[in-house]
Amino acid sequence: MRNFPLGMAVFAVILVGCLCGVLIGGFGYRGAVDEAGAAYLLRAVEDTGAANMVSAIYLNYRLYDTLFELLVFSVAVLGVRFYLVGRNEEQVGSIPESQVVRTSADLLFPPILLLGIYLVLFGHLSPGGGFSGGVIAGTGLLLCAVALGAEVVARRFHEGILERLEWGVLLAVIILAIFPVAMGRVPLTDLLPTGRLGQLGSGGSILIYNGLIGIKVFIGTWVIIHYFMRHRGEI
Amino acid sequence: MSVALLPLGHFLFAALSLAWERGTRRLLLLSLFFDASLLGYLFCSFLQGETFAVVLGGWERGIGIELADDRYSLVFCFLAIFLTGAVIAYLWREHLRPYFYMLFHLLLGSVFALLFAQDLFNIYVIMELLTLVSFLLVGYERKPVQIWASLKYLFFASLGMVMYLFGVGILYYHTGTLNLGILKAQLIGQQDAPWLLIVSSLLATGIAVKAGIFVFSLWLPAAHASASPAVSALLSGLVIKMGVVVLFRLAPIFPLSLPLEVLSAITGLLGIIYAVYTYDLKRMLAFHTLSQIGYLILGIGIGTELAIAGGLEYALGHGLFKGLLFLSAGTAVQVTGKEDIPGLIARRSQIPTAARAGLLIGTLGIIGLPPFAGFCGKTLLSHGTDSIVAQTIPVILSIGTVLSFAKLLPLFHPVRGPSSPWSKIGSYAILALPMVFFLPLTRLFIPIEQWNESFGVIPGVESILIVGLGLLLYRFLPARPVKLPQRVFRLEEAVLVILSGFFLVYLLLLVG
Amino acid sequence: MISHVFLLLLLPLLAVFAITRRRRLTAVIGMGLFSLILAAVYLLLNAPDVAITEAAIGAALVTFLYILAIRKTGRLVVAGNETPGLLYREGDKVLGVEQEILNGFARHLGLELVVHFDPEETIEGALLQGEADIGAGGIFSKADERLLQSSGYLSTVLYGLSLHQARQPPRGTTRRRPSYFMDLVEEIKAGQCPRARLDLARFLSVSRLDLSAYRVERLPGSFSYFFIVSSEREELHGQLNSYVEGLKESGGLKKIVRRYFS
Amino acid sequence: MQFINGVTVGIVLFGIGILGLVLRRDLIIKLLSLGLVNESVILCLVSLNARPDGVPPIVYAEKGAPYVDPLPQALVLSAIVINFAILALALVFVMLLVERYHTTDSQRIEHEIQQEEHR
Repeated sequence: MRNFPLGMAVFAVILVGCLCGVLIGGFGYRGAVDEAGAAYLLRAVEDTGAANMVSAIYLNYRLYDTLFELLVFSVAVLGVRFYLVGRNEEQVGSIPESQVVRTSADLLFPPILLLGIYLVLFGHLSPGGGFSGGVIAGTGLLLCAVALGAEVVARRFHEGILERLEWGVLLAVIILAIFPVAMGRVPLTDLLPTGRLGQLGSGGSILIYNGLIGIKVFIGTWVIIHYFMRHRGEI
Repeated sequence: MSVALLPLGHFLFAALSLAWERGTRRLLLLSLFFDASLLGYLFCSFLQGETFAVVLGGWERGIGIELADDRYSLVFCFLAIFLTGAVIAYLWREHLRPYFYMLFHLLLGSVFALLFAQDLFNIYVIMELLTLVSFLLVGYERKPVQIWASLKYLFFASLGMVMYLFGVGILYYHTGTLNLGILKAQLIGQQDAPWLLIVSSLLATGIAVKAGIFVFSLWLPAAHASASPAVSALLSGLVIKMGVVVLFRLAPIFPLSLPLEVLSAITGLLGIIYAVYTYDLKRMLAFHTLSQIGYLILGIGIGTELAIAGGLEYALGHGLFKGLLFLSAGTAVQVTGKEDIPGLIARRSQIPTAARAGLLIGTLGIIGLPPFAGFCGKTLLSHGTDSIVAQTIPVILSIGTVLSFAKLLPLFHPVRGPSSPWSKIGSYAILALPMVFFLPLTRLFIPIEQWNESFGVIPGVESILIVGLGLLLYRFLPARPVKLPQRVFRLEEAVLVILSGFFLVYLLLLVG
Repeated sequence: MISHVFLLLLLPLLAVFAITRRRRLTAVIGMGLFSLILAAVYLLLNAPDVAITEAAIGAALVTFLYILAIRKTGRLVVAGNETPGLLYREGDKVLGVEQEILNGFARHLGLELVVHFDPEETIEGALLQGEADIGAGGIFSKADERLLQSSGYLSTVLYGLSLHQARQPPRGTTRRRPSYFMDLVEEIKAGQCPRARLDLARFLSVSRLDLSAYRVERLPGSFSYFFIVSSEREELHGQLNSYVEGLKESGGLKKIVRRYFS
Repeated sequence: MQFINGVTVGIVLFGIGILGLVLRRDLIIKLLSLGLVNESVILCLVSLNARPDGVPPIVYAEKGAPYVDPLPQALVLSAIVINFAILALALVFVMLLVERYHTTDSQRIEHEIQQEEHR
């Protein structure tokens, strides 16, 4: 807070103080509302067949929002690639050359990947879902990259293929969303049967969406991390 | 149901244009054809009195996400298509990466989605996509100025959307729904609940940051002035309007009438003052975006049917002529290498004739001379209200606009310049033609009696008088450049200004 | 229940801690911790989905990204004020006595030297924030106690410069001292600088100007130029000191100085 | 209802974040503050209808207790991802600016850019 005009700082503090006061006062918060979300709670399981009602809303009732969210994520990945490619790249070997890090990364990577896959596959039955699973698996890959060197991992995951796969997945999600129109239904309708509650095959197309989003986010996370590592940050 | 295909189709094209790199331009044309035919179909059914409300996923209202049109959705869709067509023609000879085209598709898709969105959280998500896409478009050329401008844009837009989300949260806590239609029915009896005031000011502040209202959108001059001309045309003509459209959606539900009127006066006057004393052409146009937003939200604030029609029609007209102005100004700046108006005037013989014609038509439109687009909106607006104050604001704004565009007069001196390629001429024509023939088009929005009542000889004479008055004032304008405070556009100060704006809105709501 | 309230109260404290840090790395790690606690709060609020996502993104991925963005590898970053003879630019090249000393030092450590030219008053902040490793540029005094000074490498004297008719600056406009030396030179040239204190290297370059409007005097006392290092970097400080001493003893320093001030 | 709940803490965090955004000049810290502001709203949304006696909205949880409202949780998932996307891009832009101006001080970058425009 050096070199800052004192008057402005005081003004800022007063303004933000007022803001907090007005928000807390005007919120009218009186604890949780009874019956909140009853509209979904009563019927989500029957409608969608998913045990996890958050997943049911996220990937069925409000799938349209999720589609936008996925697009935002894709745009971010694309933007990172566009702005960092070809600029000031360096060949990163591994960051710390230490046996301990390497061994622990080797040990940690498989369980983390497994956790990610579990979260993706069982997102409709238990907490988790395509997004968190994909990110966790992608972060696992980061550990791998720290241990083996980013280039080694990058060679294994060839960039061109990844790029195509990523956009292929997005294409698949959008086509899946539009497809019901061909059957004369409203877009984003879930055409699959709901299945028996609690089984892997239940929840209609939530599992498919979770899987596709999981792959997409896994790749996207890795691409972002890889470009950040390759770019010689100078801050 | 086919409404949902507009955005979804564009997302499909976006994904395809990365997969098929060489065919991006063909895909863009194909998508425009697809849009135009779909819109034509929708328009025909609209004329037959159909409405297009659909709840995605086949659920009932309030459970799924609803898409519905109102009278202006389709018209704004047409505006989007016209602007896109012009921009495509403008960029026809340039080789851009597939990345750019993909952003283009996403921009269009989210614009279409927003025009039909009826769900508060859905609006939030779409707005974020729109922010991110325009953020990347502004910085496309990677100049440091652009990068800094778009980074500031991201900061403010993000802050605004956080406030919006806060408002949505409070609203959901008290009403338990996010659907605008259901909300409208639920809120009828509780217009002065204390939480509703907070919600309204939070929502209005959040959207105002994106809608180009002076106290809130302090990122706009830098971003729109530094982006490449095609991007500026799209942002100024289309993306800014999306904020206004959302305000238009919110205005009947929340008690926003008084704040919007006051804000329209503020943004109009401050925008004009800054524009008059700005001598950089693109920056001046950017300030004019801020000032002209005054008309739009004035119409929404007044709230009578005619005023809203006037405001939104002005939005259409503004989209057309601001797009035209940015495109032709971009050419002029590129050819001469000068950005300031005196420099451009000195080299006016180098500017292609078509670009100067575009600038001229755009200027005629923005100052509101009779047959052009600006005139229609302004006339309807002043017919839509009886209040003297609300009628004087547009007059002052119009005089100010003339005053600031009078700087460009020497540019239109009839000198023959070099000729332009056909693609550029076509791009100007796409925007100029509907602008010139705007008057008959307004018939579509208002009943015939009101149309006859509104447009006569008197408004025409009035607007010519206003132009004359503006030119007269320009004579007496001190020639010495005036330095206006630029500190408010810095990141830190602007955040504080936005917060103060929030309190202004809140106080106005308390008073009103 | 109690744990829930405790965690909630911890959040603002951690946030304030993180936001007020000077070193960015500390701030980033503070925010990572904040996210982790936030995830725990979500778990207690019966939102396991949100908790998992927050832990995966907010605590892990975002923190990684920040660290990747702010890391420095293989560089010795010097924040320096431009000083003629000691540290200055010619086109893209950085030259000067200090540049040669520091370049040698960087090579001695196996690093690459990067010089950022900063105005005088921001150098100390850059060091404290960890933006730069060494502060340089004709420094002969330091104000902040959180900084360490290296042993001096060259002795110098100070000259005071003041206008003969001390014109008071117009009211209301408090003149700040120009940040860059070049601005100061412009001011002196225009006869607008009421008073200035210049060291030998700067004075030598100013003395070529017409100084008839000024009263020039040599200030008492003896000074020497040194580098400054953040007090958190004691190891670097020690290495720098021993390198400078070594250079002095071997006579290499004299050669360098002679090349620039003959 | 007690005074210390997720909503009030969230609002306080919101204030802290905005103060950081305004008063700190380092762009990285500004980004951290922006992240804090975003997190604060998410905390508010999640704790809106959270009840200590409730259970997570998953059918396997033991019956008897009321489920927590699942809708805000689903919304928040989108918001978290969007914030991450914005953060990644903003970091990239900060990195590009730093490469050019060698500083993360927002006011100095502003100053340098104005200087460049005058030239």
